[in-house]
Amino acid sequence: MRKEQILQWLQTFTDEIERHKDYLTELDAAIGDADHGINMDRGFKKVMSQLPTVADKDIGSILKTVSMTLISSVGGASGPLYGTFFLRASTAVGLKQELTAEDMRGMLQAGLDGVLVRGKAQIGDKTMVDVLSPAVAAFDLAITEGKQIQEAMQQAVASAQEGMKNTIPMLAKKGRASYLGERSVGHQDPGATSCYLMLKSLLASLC
Amino acid sequence: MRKEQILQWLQTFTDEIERHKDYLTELDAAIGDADHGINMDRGFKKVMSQLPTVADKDIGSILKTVSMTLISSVGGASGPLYGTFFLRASTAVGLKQELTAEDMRGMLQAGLDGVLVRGKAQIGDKTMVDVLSPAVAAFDLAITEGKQIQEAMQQAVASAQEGMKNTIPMLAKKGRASYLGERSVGHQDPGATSCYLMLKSLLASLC
Amino acid sequence: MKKLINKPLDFVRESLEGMALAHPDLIHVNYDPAFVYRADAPVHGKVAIISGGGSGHEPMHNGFVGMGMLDAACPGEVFTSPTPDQMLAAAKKVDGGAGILYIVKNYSGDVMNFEMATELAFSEGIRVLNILVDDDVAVKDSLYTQGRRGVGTTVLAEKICGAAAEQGYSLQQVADLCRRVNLNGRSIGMALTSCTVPAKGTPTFELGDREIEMGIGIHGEPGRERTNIKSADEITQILTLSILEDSPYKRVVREWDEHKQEWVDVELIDPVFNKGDRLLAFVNSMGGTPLSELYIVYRKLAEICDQHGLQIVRNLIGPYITSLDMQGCSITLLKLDDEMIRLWDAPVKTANLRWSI
Amino acid sequence: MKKLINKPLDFVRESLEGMALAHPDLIHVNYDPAFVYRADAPVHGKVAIISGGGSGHEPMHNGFVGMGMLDAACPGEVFTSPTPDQMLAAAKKVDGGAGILYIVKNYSGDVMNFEMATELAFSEGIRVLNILVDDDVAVKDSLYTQGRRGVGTTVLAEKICGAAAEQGYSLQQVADLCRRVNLNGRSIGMALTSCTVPAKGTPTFELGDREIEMGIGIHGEPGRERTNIKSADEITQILTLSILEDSPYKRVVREWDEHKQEWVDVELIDPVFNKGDRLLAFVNSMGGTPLSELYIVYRKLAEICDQHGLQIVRNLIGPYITSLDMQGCSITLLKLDDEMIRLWDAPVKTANLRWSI
Ligand SMILES: Nc1ncnc2c1ncn2[C@@H]1O[C@H](COP(=O)(O)OP(=O)(O)O)[C@@H](O)[C@H]1O
Ligand SMILES: Nc1ncnc2c1ncn2[C@@H]1O[C@H](COP(=O)(O)OP(=O)(O)O)[C@@H](O)[C@H]1O
Ligand SMILES: [Mg+2]
Ligand SMILES: [Mg+2]
Ligand SMILES: [Mg+2]
Ligand SMILES: [Mg+2]
Repeated sequence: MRKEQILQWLQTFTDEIERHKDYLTELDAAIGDADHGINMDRGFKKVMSQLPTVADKDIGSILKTVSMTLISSVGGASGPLYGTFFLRASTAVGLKQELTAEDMRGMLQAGLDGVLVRGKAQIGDKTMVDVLSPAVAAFDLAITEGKQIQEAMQQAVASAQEGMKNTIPMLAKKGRASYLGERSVGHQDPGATSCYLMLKSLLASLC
Repeated sequence: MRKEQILQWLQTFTDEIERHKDYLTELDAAIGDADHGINMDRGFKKVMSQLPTVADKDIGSILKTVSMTLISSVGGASGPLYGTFFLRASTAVGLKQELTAEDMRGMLQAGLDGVLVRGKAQIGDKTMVDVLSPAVAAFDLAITEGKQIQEAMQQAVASAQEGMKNTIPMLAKKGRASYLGERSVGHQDPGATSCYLMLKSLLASLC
Repeated sequence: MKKLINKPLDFVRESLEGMALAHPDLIHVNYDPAFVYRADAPVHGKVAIISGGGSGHEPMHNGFVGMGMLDAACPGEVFTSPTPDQMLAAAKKVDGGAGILYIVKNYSGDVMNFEMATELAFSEGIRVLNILVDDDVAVKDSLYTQGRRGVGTTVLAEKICGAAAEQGYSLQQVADLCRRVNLNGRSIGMALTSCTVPAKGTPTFELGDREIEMGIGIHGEPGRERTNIKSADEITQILTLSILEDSPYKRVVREWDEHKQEWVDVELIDPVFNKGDRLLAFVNSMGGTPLSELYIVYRKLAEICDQHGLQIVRNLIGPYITSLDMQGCSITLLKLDDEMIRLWDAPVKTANLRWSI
Repeated sequence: MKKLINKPLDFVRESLEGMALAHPDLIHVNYDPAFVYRADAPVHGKVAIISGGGSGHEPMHNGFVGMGMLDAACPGEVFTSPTPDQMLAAAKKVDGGAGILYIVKNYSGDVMNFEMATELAFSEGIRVLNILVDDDVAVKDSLYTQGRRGVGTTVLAEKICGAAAEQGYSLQQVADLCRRVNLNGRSIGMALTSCTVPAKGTPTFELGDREIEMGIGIHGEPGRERTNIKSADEITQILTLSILEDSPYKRVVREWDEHKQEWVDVELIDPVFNKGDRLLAFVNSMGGTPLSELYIVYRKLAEICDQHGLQIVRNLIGPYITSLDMQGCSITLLKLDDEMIRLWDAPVKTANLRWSI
């Protein structure tokens, strides 16, 4: 995966967030506080305004800028979580200008680990982890099986989508939605949804 | 007019107020603060609970009790106005047990004068004065023409009703309704309406 | 109607009971007739200040009873003037021998009831003076109305006169000061939503989803104009300019003359604001508007005053003279002099205004 | 949506600008990153106390910055946790050399952001401790949730710890005190109406004309139960008993260990209230409920505490931790000891809490 594709990914994700801003916020209104789309949109708009200053640097620097921008402009739960995802991802890839399949496996795994440490959520808690975790596992397996990056990512996105849908019947145990108890059942998790969009955008940038 | 009739008058008026409580309050909602029916109802219910203690006294004492009870339980604009009406009326009739036509003329005139001094309203200001003033004048004239009390009071009530209707097109210049300016036009004044009910009740008690 | 109340008819009494339970160190409550008075009343040798009016404007007036402000407050039913017997009983309770000042908001009911109370107090040998607050510039054509309504300046007058009384001003001095505060204070309010009177149970007036009422009264009396919702800056601009551009306001009020022992008509004229004046700026919530929005209003108000060469040297921001649950705000500007500033800064210890003690 | 705002996106900044203009003697405002800090910061040798959270709960926390309470407050977007860079910048600005205590309400966003800020501060050589407030008994099954939310006790902890810091307590002492206040405080709220977030423009949740939500969170998070409207006495009874009958609450929280230089899990258990306990009773408006109704709630609360042999020795009544324009209230009961009483009574001078100075 080349640096231009990384930049493309971030651009596509920003566009997707903008397109789904109201939808994400509505999902959050049902089981949270009605700001997830607004938060993500604010954060990634800011990211886009910062990127030109580092576009000629290495991928690690780019992802670090994404991370720092998200951390300082999103707030809420998704700010530190997405921020930590990109921070760990950045550390994992370091000074590279292009990523191998192995690099990408490391990057995604590191990002997921960061989210787990920061948020202490487990699979089944109805959070973004329910998307990220199966997606990273699927990518991992596909690469181990010798698949190409693009195909592996296709499988990751398929798992992500399944994971996102799976959050619907779940009872939330982390984040604001957890306060709803039984009433959280039947709604799709907003953070899981934005996370699915992130992976879908990543796939798109590979094509 | 006998003392029993005076008591009957107060009872009838109290009943009328209760029956028209919501109506009076609605009239006040349109051009005031939506409490005239509530105020009058509170005051006259209190009057009714006080009257037994003075029912065997003279008419002056009865009316004085009405006055004091209204003054201390109605508040707002109508409290001091009705209170002053009955206070002056009480002073005018003194220790009597029965009122002649002349006594009644004096009583009503004194009550009206009290309202004028207290409230400084003039005819045409869209207040209870627009009912009380023509009614007292009509009673006065009828008595001067030698009519019987009951007939004179019939004419007074007719004038009162006309006066009440006349408040509809008026522009309020006193009381809360005055703040409405042009917007007060087209609504019947609540105090004028309760005042008409008072005179109508007086007439009923004579029959 | 959804409110934290029990029976609507018990609203005022139960709220007073809660106050009495909450602040036994500051106030006591008499229930029949109803008035709230300083726990340490009467304060001997001090002029006593009493105000009152319909309930529903809390914390005014009950929340301002205490050291450095009111000696007693007489709460009426919701939006209904209290009665003369309340005012008289309060006067008797707090009279420290130096006389009583009744601070009266200019509404026909309040004026008439306080006038009766003044006559009653006089007939019982209690010295009483009577000052009207009539500061609401929303009321135009005051010659043809009851005159301007008493609103935000009342709170400021109670604080300033309360401090003066505490410092030993005579009855006449406190009354003169109160009149001066009133003449130098101007207010105007607006509503985003109607209030709902508990006993009525439905909103006093209807405002559309995109409508606001400029110049609203604190009982939901209509204002100057019903318009479409505007930005906070535009609203603040309109309100502030209504105050600043208001021409001198002339009217005749009735005051009790202690020497003549009768009511006399007094002609009063408000001075206008001039460049260089020092102001107290008071941004008030009508009850349902939160603090965050008041600061947005204050921000623009400060800018406009600055543009006009007016210097805000003191301010008060919060819900002080409310209209039940109404959403909206009012702005009061009071032109200060050194004496008023000194008295404003003086210690005050009441349930809802407290500093320097 | 009708509000006194300009563009929804400017809501937080403009409200801060208004605050800065209104209280230059008390606070200064930094805009990028956003935080409010004491005008006289840093106070050398004093532990600095910083709190923060989403905006929309005014006066908390900005209105509590000043002598005897907070050194700085970090406002996020409406109902959105502030970010670590705000918290770090605030810490740098107010650090008087004796360390920083972050008081954090237990919401996933706040917790994660303050944790990051703590790590950042540590890495820059600033001493920071971190205490969670998690007092909302409406949250059941806390093992399966984020744990109890931080609500009313936060205000009380800020006041009490602020006084302690002012009196020279060490960082560890202030942190221990804060943990103790949190363990002894319990809250629960209810909503009559939803709030409306400016950026969204429509109510966060729908409540029918006769419906209320018991156990509401300060961001409009749903509570325990949606029921029909009840009388103030019934509502107060339900809320109060939820607090009094709550069993000891056990949970594990993550605190920063200065010596180990890492996060450690700490198990905490709330004590229950017992006959004879002395309480601080805090009746809070959610923003749109006026003072008069709060006193009706307080009246019943005092009666129930009395019946249970609990002694209310201090109280606080008003809008202190709000949820924008939401109508409703919350009740917080804090079990006091002599030290807490002394610190509660100590002077405080902030925009929205002030006494004895
Ligand atoms: N502890 C956690 N671990 C992982 N994800 C979480 C956690 N808490 C919340 N989230 C995610 O964050 C999303 C909400 O983000 P957002 O609405 O932006 O923040 P907030 O809840 O502070 O308003 C949830 O839908 C969920 O996916
Ligand atoms: N100055 C006045 N003189 C005569 N009547 C008046 C005056 N002011 C008000 N009123 C009468 O009082 C009525 C309103 O009474 P009410 O609603 O009980 O008191 P409030 O206006 O204080 O709420 C008006 O309809 C009007 O008839
Ligand atoms: Mg959210
Ligand atoms: Mg009325
Ligand atoms: Mg009234
Ligand atoms: Mg949020």
